[in-house]
Amino acid sequence: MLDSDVVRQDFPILHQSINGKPLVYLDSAASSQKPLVVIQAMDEYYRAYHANVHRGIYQLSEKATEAYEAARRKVARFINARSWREIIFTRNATEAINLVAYAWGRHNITARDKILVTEMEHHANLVPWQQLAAETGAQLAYIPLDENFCCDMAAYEAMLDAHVKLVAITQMSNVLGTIVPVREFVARAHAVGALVLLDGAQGVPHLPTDVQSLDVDFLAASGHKMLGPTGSGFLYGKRHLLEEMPPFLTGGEMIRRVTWTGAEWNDLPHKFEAGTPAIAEAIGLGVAVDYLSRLGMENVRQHEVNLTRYALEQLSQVEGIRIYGPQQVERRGGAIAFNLDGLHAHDVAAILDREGIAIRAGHHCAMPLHQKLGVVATARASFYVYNEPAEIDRLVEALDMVRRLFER
Amino acid sequence: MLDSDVVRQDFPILHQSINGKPLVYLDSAASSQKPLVVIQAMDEYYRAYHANVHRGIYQLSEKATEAYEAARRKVARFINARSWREIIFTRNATEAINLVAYAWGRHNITARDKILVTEMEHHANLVPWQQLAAETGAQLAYIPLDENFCCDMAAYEAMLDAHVKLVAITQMSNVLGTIVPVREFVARAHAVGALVLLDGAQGVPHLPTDVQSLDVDFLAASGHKMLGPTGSGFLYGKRHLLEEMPPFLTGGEMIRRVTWTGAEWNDLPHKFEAGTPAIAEAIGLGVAVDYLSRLGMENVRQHEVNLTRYALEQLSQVEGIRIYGPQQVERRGGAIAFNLDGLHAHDVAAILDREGIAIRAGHHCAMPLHQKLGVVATARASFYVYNEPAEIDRLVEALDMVRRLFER
Amino acid sequence: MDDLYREIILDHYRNPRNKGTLEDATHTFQDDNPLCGDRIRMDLKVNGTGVIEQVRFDGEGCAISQASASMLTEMVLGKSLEEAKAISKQDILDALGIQLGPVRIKCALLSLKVLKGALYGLSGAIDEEE
Amino acid sequence: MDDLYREIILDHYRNPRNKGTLEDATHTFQDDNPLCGDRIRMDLKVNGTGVIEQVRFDGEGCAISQASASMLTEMVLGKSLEEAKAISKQDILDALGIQLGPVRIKCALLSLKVLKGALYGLSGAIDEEE
Ligand SMILES: Cc1ncc(COP(=O)(O)O)c(C=O)c1O
Ligand SMILES: Cc1ncc(COP(=O)(O)O)c(C=O)c1O
Repeated sequence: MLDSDVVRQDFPILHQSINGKPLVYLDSAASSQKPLVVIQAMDEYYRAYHANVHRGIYQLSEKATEAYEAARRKVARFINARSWREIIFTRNATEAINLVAYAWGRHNITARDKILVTEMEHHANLVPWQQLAAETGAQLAYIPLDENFCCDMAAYEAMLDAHVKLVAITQMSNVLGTIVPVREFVARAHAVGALVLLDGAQGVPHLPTDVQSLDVDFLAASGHKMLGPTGSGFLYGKRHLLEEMPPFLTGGEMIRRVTWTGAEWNDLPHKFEAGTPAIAEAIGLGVAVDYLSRLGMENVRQHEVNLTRYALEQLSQVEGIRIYGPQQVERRGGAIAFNLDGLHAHDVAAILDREGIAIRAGHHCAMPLHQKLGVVATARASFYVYNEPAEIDRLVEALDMVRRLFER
Repeated sequence: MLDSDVVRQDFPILHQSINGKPLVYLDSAASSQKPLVVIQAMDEYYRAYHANVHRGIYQLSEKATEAYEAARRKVARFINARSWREIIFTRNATEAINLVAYAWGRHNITARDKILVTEMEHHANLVPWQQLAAETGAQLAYIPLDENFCCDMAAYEAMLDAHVKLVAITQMSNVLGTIVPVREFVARAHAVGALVLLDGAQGVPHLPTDVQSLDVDFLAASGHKMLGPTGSGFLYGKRHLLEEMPPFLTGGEMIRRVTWTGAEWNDLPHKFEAGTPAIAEAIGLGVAVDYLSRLGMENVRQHEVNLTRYALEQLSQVEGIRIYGPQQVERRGGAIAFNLDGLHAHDVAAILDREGIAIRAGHHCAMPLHQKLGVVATARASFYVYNEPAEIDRLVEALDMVRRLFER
Repeated sequence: MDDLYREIILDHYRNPRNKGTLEDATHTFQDDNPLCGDRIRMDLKVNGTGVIEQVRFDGEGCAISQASASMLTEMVLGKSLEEAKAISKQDILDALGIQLGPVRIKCALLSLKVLKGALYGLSGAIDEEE
Repeated sequence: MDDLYREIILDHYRNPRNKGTLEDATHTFQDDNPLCGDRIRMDLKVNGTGVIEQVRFDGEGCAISQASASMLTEMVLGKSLEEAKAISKQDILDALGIQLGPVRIKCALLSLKVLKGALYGLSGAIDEEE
């Protein structure tokens, strides 16, 4: 079991007060905080061995290269990729998805094809496909949600045919918390010859994720949502797919040879990493992955199941609250969207901030989903390894106060 | 004047020994080292106020947003952009150039058009244009170098006609050190209606750079080569050009509104910054820019002129050395490529490393240029604010030793 | 907390002044802030001497956006067109009397943006600060 | 420094063994490392009993790449095809007897890659370590 009291010691940022009240950070779905080991690894890098990687014939550069590539292997092991060559470092999950939309999509999607996404996608896993569809004439279709905020699998099955070339789905909704049955999605997509891109921005930080057992073709994730630094994220792709794809960004590092008239590409994964990489960021992400592995992703998940169960129980006591998302903790993660009857989420978040409680309010980059929910904004509390039940109590108390303030 | 003794105190990495010898870091053209203030600013960010930016209604997020956007304004001022809206943060210079190649190039270049680059471009400012030319059928032509390793301006003029749509040139060669007469390039390009993209990866860190007086249309730069963190770089673009361009990467942050069928884009510069940005990196870059401004870019340049003059004098004494690049320090920066007669640059670099001296050896991501020079590789020493004449003495001594070793 | 949701703001939010629409508006404009879903419409009736005789706002959104719209209608009523055009961001922020972060400031200023849109008859009349 | 450029390496570099080409090679292959510009060609003459009777290398590049090629020719001469195929990366690194960083290791192993290419008659026969 994960002991959040112990874990909290590792996160310097949590030990501060906001308006004289201890900070309660409930916005990890937007970006997680970083343990000291991650911060220190980057600090150490800059103080002791920063240099550009891969081509240096001196010790700083060799050490930097080793650390950078070791981080890639850690990430590969973390999601059980077959090879480190299947991991491409990106700035964030958004860039990872765009890489696929450009380097795979622009070369494989035609006007006859269909792309499926769910109704609860984050803009990062929606707008790139809208753009691809608009450019190629392909059709983008939405797999609907059922009344329990889960994907309607019968509808999905009915939408699948030989024209479907890509199914791009989130592993876990950043609004509803809904966990998607990825294996089922993949089996059915593969049966009609479609590829599956999994948006793991929310899933990878919170759920044990094994790309071989899930059998997804692409997986995008955000390093900064899984205890890693800003500017870090990655794309996993099955090797044969990545091999077949042309490069995306071009320039240094990603070439084998350049002549006056053209270029040959470097081996994977370098083919997709043009220019000086985000070295400190990759190293930091590697340390974050070590940290999560040490906690154990099963423990991380269990901790969040416990918190989410408690939160759902407690929040449902708040007068006039409406919670969006599945009630069963097995089917959901620890991002809980809600509204207080008659109040705008912004007002709720602003008053909570005065109480030292950081939650997010808005459309959470999922405007179509909010349209479906019939609201312009929701408030969202989200949990991670460092959160504890007492913080949920503080949230609930503060929400009661919000109610009282506006009812006065 | 810049006192490198004082400056060196600010760079923790320099105070170490390699193989028992004090480190001499002469590879700043690949990536510069970072002053303590930059390292600490990022550390402080993660320890005290990390949160996702722009949409947060709580204090950590507001503080992070303010710091992130303040960094953008610092960068805008550093290069004298008209507005902070003209600065787009990227991972590196390569991404900045690719952004233009995709979002401007794919929509403005046709088979009838010509793109001009110089013979000394880094792959980052070459391969994206080769790819664009290959995709569109446009012609890519090379502005030749003269015998003094400078651009042949008469040849350039002869190449200009109404079909030229883009002139993509480096501000300073990362191999030859050659400084390009940007204003002249721009005036002539604009006269035929062509835009100019300036690759400032080497220029911006080392030369006072004023985009308004240079009148370039786009400027790409690497944060990590100008005392900033890895994962940082930026694109400057004239506002009306950026306004007209469609977005490049799509997803969260860069939209104003998303519906089931499409999206409206956010204002500049956010339109071009999809997903969670590299926040700590931008903040670090802002501090780096402050640091450089405090030193004064005129002083930085003068310091490097002095070092380069001394280095050219001293190096030319080394037996069997061949230096590639202009002899006049006014026409060049502090990246000095050379070879020792009969020796491979790799061997030179490897032996120097044993002496604690870090230089680079290879094609420096400029293979066509090396083909032109008639060599497969060069050794390169490059200077920055923390280098001093005594280090050049160490380099020269070590080169003499290399000679002796191989002549034995 | 009361420094953020001062009684006057809550009062304008709970009891908005001049809420509704005008059938015979001479100037009208609407805009929204998609980030938050705040929406404001302003209808003005300007008489022959250039004085704002009637004003109504309609909309939905957070307390800050709705309260500031309500306050703004009180500020412009009886003013000349020129006087109304001169209302600045700072005037609104002063009326609200609170410190706002970068996100909330957009909520606070949406009504002014809409007012200016109505007065100038076009959108984007006031640009974001540079 | 002598641990990197041991006398034996410098000797092979200054006085390469079996340098040149074979007119009547039965196996030949060439490859380069564009990162450094190292280039190696290997010509082998294998007799009827499958023994490597003659070997020549040609090329240019850094001392490590050329010395390792020279050493490799000595290692394979007189060996059977099977024995030659069994030569491992570690064998080369042991022969060089030095510690190499990630960039230089490619220089050191280029000749082995070329040898394997010649023996198997195809490129990419030995893959990069995963
Ligand atoms: C489900 C989901 N997908 C994608 C993203 C985008 O992640 P990033 O901002 O790191 O690109 C997010 C996070 O905002 C998310 O929650
Ligand atoms: C002239 C020039 N252009 C572009 C680049 C690419 O910069 P980055 O690796 O930061 O993308 C470099 C540096 O390697 C350079 O020297």
